[in-house]
Amino acid sequence: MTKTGYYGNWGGAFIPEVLYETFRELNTAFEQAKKEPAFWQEYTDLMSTYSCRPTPLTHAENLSRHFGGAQIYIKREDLNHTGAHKANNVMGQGLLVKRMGKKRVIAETGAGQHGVATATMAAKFGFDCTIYMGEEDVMRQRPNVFWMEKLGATVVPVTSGSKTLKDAINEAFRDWVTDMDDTHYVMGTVCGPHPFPEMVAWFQSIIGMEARKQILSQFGSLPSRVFACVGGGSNAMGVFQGFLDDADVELVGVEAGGKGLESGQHASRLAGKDGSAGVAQGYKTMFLQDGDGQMCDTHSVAAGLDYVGVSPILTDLWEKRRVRFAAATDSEVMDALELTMKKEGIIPALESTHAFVQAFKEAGQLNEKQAILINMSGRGDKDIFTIANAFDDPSWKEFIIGKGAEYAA
Amino acid sequence: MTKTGYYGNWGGAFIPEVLYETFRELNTAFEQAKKEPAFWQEYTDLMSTYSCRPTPLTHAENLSRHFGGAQIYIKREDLNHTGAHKANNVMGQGLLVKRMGKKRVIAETGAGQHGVATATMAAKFGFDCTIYMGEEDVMRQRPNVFWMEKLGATVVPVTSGSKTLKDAINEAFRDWVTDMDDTHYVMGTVCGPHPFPEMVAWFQSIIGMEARKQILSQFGSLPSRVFACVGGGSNAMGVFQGFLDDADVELVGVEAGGKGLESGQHASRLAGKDGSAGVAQGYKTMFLQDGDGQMCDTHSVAAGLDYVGVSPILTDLWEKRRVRFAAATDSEVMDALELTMKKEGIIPALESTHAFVQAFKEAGQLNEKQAILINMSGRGDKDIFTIANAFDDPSWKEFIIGKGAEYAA
Amino acid sequence: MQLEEYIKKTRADKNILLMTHIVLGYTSLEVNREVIRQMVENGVDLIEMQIPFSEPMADGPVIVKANQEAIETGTKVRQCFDFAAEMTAAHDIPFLFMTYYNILYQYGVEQFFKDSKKIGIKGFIIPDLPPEEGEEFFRLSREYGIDPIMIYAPTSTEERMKYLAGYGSGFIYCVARKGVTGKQTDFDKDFGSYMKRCRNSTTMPLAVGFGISSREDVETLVGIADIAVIGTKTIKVVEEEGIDAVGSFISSLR
Amino acid sequence: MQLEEYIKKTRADKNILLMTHIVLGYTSLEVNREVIRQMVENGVDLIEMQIPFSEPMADGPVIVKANQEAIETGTKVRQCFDFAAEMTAAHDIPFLFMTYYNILYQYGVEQFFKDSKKIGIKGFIIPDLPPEEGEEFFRLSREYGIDPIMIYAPTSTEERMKYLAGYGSGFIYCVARKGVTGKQTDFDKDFGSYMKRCRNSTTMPLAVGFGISSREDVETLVGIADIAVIGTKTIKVVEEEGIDAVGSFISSLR
Ligand SMILES: Cc1ncc(COP(=O)(O)O)c(C=O)c1O
Ligand SMILES: Cc1ncc(COP(=O)(O)O)c(C=O)c1O
Repeated sequence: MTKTGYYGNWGGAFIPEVLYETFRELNTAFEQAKKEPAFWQEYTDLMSTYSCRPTPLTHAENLSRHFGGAQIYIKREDLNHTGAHKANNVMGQGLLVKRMGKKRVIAETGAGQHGVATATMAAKFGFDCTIYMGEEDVMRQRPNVFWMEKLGATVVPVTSGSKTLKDAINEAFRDWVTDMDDTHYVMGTVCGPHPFPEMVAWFQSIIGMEARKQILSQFGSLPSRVFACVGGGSNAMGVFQGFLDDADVELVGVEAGGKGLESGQHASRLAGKDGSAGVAQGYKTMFLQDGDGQMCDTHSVAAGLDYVGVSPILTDLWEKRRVRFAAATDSEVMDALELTMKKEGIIPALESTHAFVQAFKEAGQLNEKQAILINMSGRGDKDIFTIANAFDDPSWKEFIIGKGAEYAA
Repeated sequence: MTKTGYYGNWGGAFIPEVLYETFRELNTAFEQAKKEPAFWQEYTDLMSTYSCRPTPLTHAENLSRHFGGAQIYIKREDLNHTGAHKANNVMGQGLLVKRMGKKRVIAETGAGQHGVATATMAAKFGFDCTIYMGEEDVMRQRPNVFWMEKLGATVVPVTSGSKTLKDAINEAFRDWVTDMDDTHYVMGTVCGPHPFPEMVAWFQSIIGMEARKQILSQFGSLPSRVFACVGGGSNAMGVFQGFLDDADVELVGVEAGGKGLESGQHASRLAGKDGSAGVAQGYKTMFLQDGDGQMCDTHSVAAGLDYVGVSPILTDLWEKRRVRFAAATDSEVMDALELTMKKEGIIPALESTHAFVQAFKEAGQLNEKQAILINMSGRGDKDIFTIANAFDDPSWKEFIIGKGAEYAA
Repeated sequence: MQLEEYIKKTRADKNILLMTHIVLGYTSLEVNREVIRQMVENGVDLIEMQIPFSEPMADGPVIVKANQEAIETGTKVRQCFDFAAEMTAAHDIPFLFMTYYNILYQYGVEQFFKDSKKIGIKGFIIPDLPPEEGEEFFRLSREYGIDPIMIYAPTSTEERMKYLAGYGSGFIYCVARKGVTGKQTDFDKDFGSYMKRCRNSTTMPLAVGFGISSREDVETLVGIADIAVIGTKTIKVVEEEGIDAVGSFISSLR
Repeated sequence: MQLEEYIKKTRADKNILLMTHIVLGYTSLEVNREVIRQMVENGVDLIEMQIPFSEPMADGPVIVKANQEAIETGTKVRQCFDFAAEMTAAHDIPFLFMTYYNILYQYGVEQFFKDSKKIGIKGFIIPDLPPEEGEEFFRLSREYGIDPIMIYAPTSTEERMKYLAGYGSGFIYCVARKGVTGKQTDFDKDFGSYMKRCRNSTTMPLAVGFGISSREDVETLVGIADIAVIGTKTIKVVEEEGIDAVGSFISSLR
């Protein structure tokens, strides 16, 4: 009995027997790839010609001045092809799939970013592609659905459970247990059964490697704190890995506070008191669940953070107090978004804006000789329906009413 | 009488007297900046930390194989901050504005890309910002209007004339002649009175400089042909400047063929027979006008190409046969867009797709030892309303009808 | 332990045994009670009772929906135990719990064994718990004498099957095909060689499940397997024809 | 040439002259005809007729709309010439063409001068043609004896004004303020020093336009300028009160 894929007490691979061989094969391919410097080289080459790595590090001078504390630096994952850090993971897995000789990929998606990224990768590599997406997310992220389809993917709305990300994951697994020979499941975040957390973290580590180099060269020393939003935890793990060995760099994960940690309507597994240890979706971590072990409905204005589980690697780092956790509420997020747009001309995704909220709360605690780094996991364009709605924008509404009437006619 | 700002027979500065001083000042500031290597350095530093320059050059292997001819390379201006090459020009002018000590910027916009870029720059530099946009373009590019407003800009819908780009330019000039002391007009393309064509071309030349280096290092030699769409001509001039001195590199500008060059519903000033020499909007070039000199209504599925004039620099290069011109129709554009999405996972803006159309027509004329380069001026996300509409996508329509009903309730 | 013995003994009189599956709390415990009564009356040999879980990853749409509705209508794990106690007391056949690992984990794994033992549950089927993750589980199953039912899949190699058999007891649950519960199974040539592999890898009785829904299916398994498992189909019978159809459906199978 | 002489002679009897502006074809040439008749009858001294252009960059909303509607209702440059010929024949005051350069450019610049000369047009006002771009234009204006009216702006330095004056003849059109046509002008201290600069830079008569709309405005200009230019206001009078109101409006100004 070998227990692999654990980070402290967390992780593992709680998979149905029918996938045993598939995981064995995947582990072998991944272990092999990790050993070959040429594979990482192929990966970075791809990312620098197809996406725009290294993504820049932007000094947010206006925000820094506004808060009168630390120098705020923003790592610009929004400038990736498809608009978020999700591209890193997906292109990396695409290279693995090519190695394994598989011809079809499936994925779950919440915000739709991972779905668009996977559909994009599938088009680029010539794979068939099916994306599972909770019906509720299909509704709130329709533009992404449109693009996935246009990129050649089949989008399957998932109607079971809470009809959000976790249910899409279940459904993707159901596809995989049916069709594993030719198909690879492109898990979108640092969750799920081993080797996914390790694999996704590895591909995303490119963020932190770049960020560390960049802040040393632009600011001259390491940041005091690094902030990242945490849905599954992939962008956070990506940037944190650049600074894990730097004991003086505080790492802060920001979860979805939804309508408040006391409201029961949030997705904070570690920042609040509502999370508890459990096993689901193939791995062991802190979940939002009831006393029987049934997963709860979560809530966030950001579809990509609206998830019951969290990376086992982050849970371990949290338990070991290497990563501190905080939560940002929906309304704090809207305020921080507005401020960031007006001050810096930058539109973070609603997910990413969670990291900005906490950074803004803490910037003033530091002085101007210190720096903090925010990982901007994606851009907010994709969220126009949600954002315009949240801002209650009258001319947007009028526009949509007009378009709707035009189509209904 | 000194005649400056001419390119062969084209260009000039046909400006009202009230702006004479403003242009003198602008010319001085620009000439000064051009002479200082430190200014260009400041510009490239800004572009590499705030946007993601150098933007990548992507080898489109699937499309190359599909057409069985030249190797197709795509210059990825879509990966700029705000999603198009417009950012280059705007950030450059922003630095000039800072130098001149002005506090307010105005701009015209067609597709909305230049408006978003300008609003972004204004936020970053702390300028007040007003954007003029034809009422028709406000309708077809509503998401961009929303973002401009959220970035802090005032968007003024222009109801005069054909309510499109040219009218927005007139309106911006009307603002400028009223308020020139504190205000800079950020012209969005290589048109308008001197020094705008030269200035915008200078800032955009960063595209061609990068592209030349990149294709030499990635492909090993120069491309046989370079394709770019031409609205005002800024992205085309940007990339062409990298290859102007390479006599063997054929440069191809692609205009909006709309419903066909014979239909009268297009925006082809140079590719078709409908253009004639004229003077408007402050400069001399080939315009789409009637025998009296009244400007015509133009048509294109791509708002950013829907313009009566064209860069005087390009008109000169066309007259000298250094740049060849072609036109792509709306329906050719939709086909090329679909193919590009499915084959490469890349979503070009409708404007940019015009360049793809012509490149696809010619790729097969060359062999696989040759390369062609397409300048992808922007990404297609912004066009979702237009694209979904053009594809007649039923679930998109259903979604919009639903949203509309929700808002109308 | 006790299940293997029971199966071998019962098989003396029958060419194949029937194991049925029900989702506790769907559509209610009252319905479960009546369905189980009819099953037992019509000769079912073993019953696996699924404690509903919100993330039934290995199940197909019919059972997924049943899990979900059972939870939504308020079925608690505690009630499942009480109901199971009532069933084991009322009926003289072995009952097993089928569920996902998180249900045990939240309950407290040892407590789960202890309480199951107390109410006479004979075996556990936990589809998301491979031996690699089950150290505590397998230790406790030996300690409490409850059979851990191991699952074979068509993708399992013979080597893997032998390894799995080393952890299990009672019988082996052979998943008839790739995929989730509830879809029809093709008993083709591949199925034959798969079952041969199963047989070669263990001396324990073999149960075959996933897609068994008719007398023909059950007949196909005679001589190949010891137990035919009827899952989704009984849920459909109840949904489509009502509770009272269960008895005749079961008796039609063999 | 001839305009300057006319203005100086006429000024002997009047403390200020009036120049009015109309957009040809708005709302129709018939309306123009009647408006001009009333203007002349009520003592207007010069009239600038704007040939409509689709891109009237230096005009404000009222005149922009007039240009646009004139074009939309089919007003052609050829018709403007015919109409102008009729006016110069009918009325004994100088008429000027105001338009943008593209109208001349398309017509053929020399042909435009030739035909204008033939029908007795005395001057041209081309707001988008600075001397730097007007080599051919200024050569032809000397050749054909049509006065090129130069424009001064509040942003013009005295040096620039002198330079401009070198190209013009007839009179100077002093734009009263920054901005486009049609908005009210504040005749403040800045205006005074601006007019002093204008006066210092040329011996030609000075016309002041942009925002002149009332007797008070005109009175303010007496002693400072030679001509008050009424532009947008007459269009508004016609739009709001009808054609017949033009005469009394004009006579009310002085
Ligand atoms: C822009 C963006 N940021 C963050 C997330 C959250 O995922 P993770 O925590 O894995 O980075 C998502 C998920 O969809 C996303 O789209
Ligand atoms: C993406 C994109 N490409 C091209 C254009 C056309 O402009 P230009 O010809 O100046 O590059 C526009 C104008 O808005 C644009 O948004």
